[in-house]
Amino acid sequence: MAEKADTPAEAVPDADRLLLQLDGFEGPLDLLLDLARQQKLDLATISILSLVDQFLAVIEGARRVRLELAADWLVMAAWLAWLKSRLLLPPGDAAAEEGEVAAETLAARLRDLAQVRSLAGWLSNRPQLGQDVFKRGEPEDLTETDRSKLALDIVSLMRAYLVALRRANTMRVYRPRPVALWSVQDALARLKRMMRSLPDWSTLESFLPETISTPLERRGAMASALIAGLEMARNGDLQLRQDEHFGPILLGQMKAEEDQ
Amino acid sequence: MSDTLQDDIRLAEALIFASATPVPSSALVRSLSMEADFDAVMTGLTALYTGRGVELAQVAGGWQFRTAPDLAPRLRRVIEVPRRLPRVAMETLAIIAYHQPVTRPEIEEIRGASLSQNTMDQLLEAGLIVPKGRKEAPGRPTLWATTPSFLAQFGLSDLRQLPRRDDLLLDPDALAQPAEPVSNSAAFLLAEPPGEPVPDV
Amino acid sequence: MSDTLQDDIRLAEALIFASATPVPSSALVRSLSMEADFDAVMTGLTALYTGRGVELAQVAGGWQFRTAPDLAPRLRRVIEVPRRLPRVAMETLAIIAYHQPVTRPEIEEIRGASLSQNTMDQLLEAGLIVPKGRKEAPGRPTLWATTPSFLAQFGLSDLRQLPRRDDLLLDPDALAQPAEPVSNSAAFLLAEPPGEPVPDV
Repeated sequence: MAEKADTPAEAVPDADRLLLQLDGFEGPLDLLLDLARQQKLDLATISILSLVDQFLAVIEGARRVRLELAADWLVMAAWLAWLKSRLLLPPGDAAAEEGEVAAETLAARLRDLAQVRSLAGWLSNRPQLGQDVFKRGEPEDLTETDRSKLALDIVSLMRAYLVALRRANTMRVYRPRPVALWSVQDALARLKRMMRSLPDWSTLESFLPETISTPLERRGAMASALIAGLEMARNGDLQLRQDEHFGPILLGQMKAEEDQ
Repeated sequence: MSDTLQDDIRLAEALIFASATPVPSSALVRSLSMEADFDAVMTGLTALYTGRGVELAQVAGGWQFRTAPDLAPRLRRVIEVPRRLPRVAMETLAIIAYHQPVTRPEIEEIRGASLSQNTMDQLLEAGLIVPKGRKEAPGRPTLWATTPSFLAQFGLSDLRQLPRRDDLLLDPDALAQPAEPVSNSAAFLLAEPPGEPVPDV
Repeated sequence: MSDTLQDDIRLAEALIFASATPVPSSALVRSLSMEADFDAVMTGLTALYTGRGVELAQVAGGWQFRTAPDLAPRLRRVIEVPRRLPRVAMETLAIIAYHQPVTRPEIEEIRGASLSQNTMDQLLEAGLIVPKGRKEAPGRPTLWATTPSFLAQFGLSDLRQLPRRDDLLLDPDALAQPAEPVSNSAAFLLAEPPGEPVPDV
């Protein structure tokens, strides 16, 4: 540690140049690194202590020219002054240990920054694409889009179905279902046509059409058939007979002998 | 070949390669060395690329490198971007799937909206539906049914794999909380479309 | 050279030539013939372009043709080039390259100076860096990392091609004689950045 203390600070540049220099640095760490680099010309090794002296000398010189020096420079100067006081203590002291640790931290930070510098330089020296080397200016697009296939999935199909059904439901207006009852006109035509082919005294039911299915239709058809029968009986086209109350109504052909 | 000629060929090669547009002969001449024999340079460069995967071509604007035409089929990358069916077509297809064989008026009745011939044509062209006889009714309308291709496209082995209509037609409120496994219910249909098709059941 | 090899070389040549970005080996393998010996194909292709105005380079995990570096001065007379990145941007890029993913405060800490938004913008615009999530720390600062474009721009095949941090600055003498504790010495700061790019591994 002895050789550190007596390492003389390098000649401090004159104040004006110094200020310009200070503006050229990216903060105190940058200046420290630069000072360390400059030392290489004169010394085989550089100690943190001599680095501190140089930094403080630069800052002191700068302050003589411009009092309102940026805060970060002054903070670094104050910290380095503290570090120097610790490094000058005899080894073994607790405060001296503290100084050693702080010096190590500073050295590590300078090392990191130096690494970054070196890498930036290394990168800058490589041939850069778009600067030194160039890629093909007119690349060819070899891709072709095929839109012939369909994207189909069950979920979309189901959703479409539900949408369709819901739409139909909301649009459907209530309309009473038309009841297709067998009319009296239908019954008249059918009775006239069938009278010839059926045996005498057939029941009214036997004249009803086969297509009738529901009880309502059946009752309606019966009523139509009865009215048609009564109408024809009135015209003398046939005879009606009911042997008992609520018994079957029978239809007979009009016969001459029974006319009396 | 002299070193200078070699050098000028290299420069011409790099210039044409890096240019975003065909390089006019005049621009090349300006860039080459003073004593360069332009024709010799271009002849030399053309020779270097003859029969290769990349060729030097002289087009309207000047000189240009192009991939060899005979390689085109092997270089081409086809990207499939499947189309979606329009909504009307999807609804129609769904109705035919569930009600087949079904006539066009019946489809319109179920959808509660009229159907354009164009929609039917889309489904026919895609091979998803096919006419299947005629209905014995006034006008004898054509009956429509789905095709085997329909099954294949939806990843179904047969029509019974479609979700049952009864499962679909539940009260939507009841669907919100499916008591049944999803595969048997249509609850998932009410959610937003999932990113991926539902796996085959 | 066999016809098949010749044919595969042509195909690889055309594929790489046509592409705007480096072509990964895997993409080439897919396109070559089944029996192709990939290494033989690429060796053959590299040999074809050695010493030419355009060279085959392995960058950013793929293959790309680029103009020969020695032609740079003559090409720059014709081709317009963007301005080089300023020193601050290069240093910031170097920090991100070594420490990625890294936050802006960490970058400032290493440089011992604050970082202007302009510098970050320059790197972002050039596509050299990209945000990569956030650090789980107070304020959740954005983490930054380099991009494949970074590799392509500096002709690196991957990040491992960056010089090892120790190799960059340790003075060989200091390494050989660690007499003094490193903490007290700044000898390691004195090594000049290497002027020559590190040869490809």
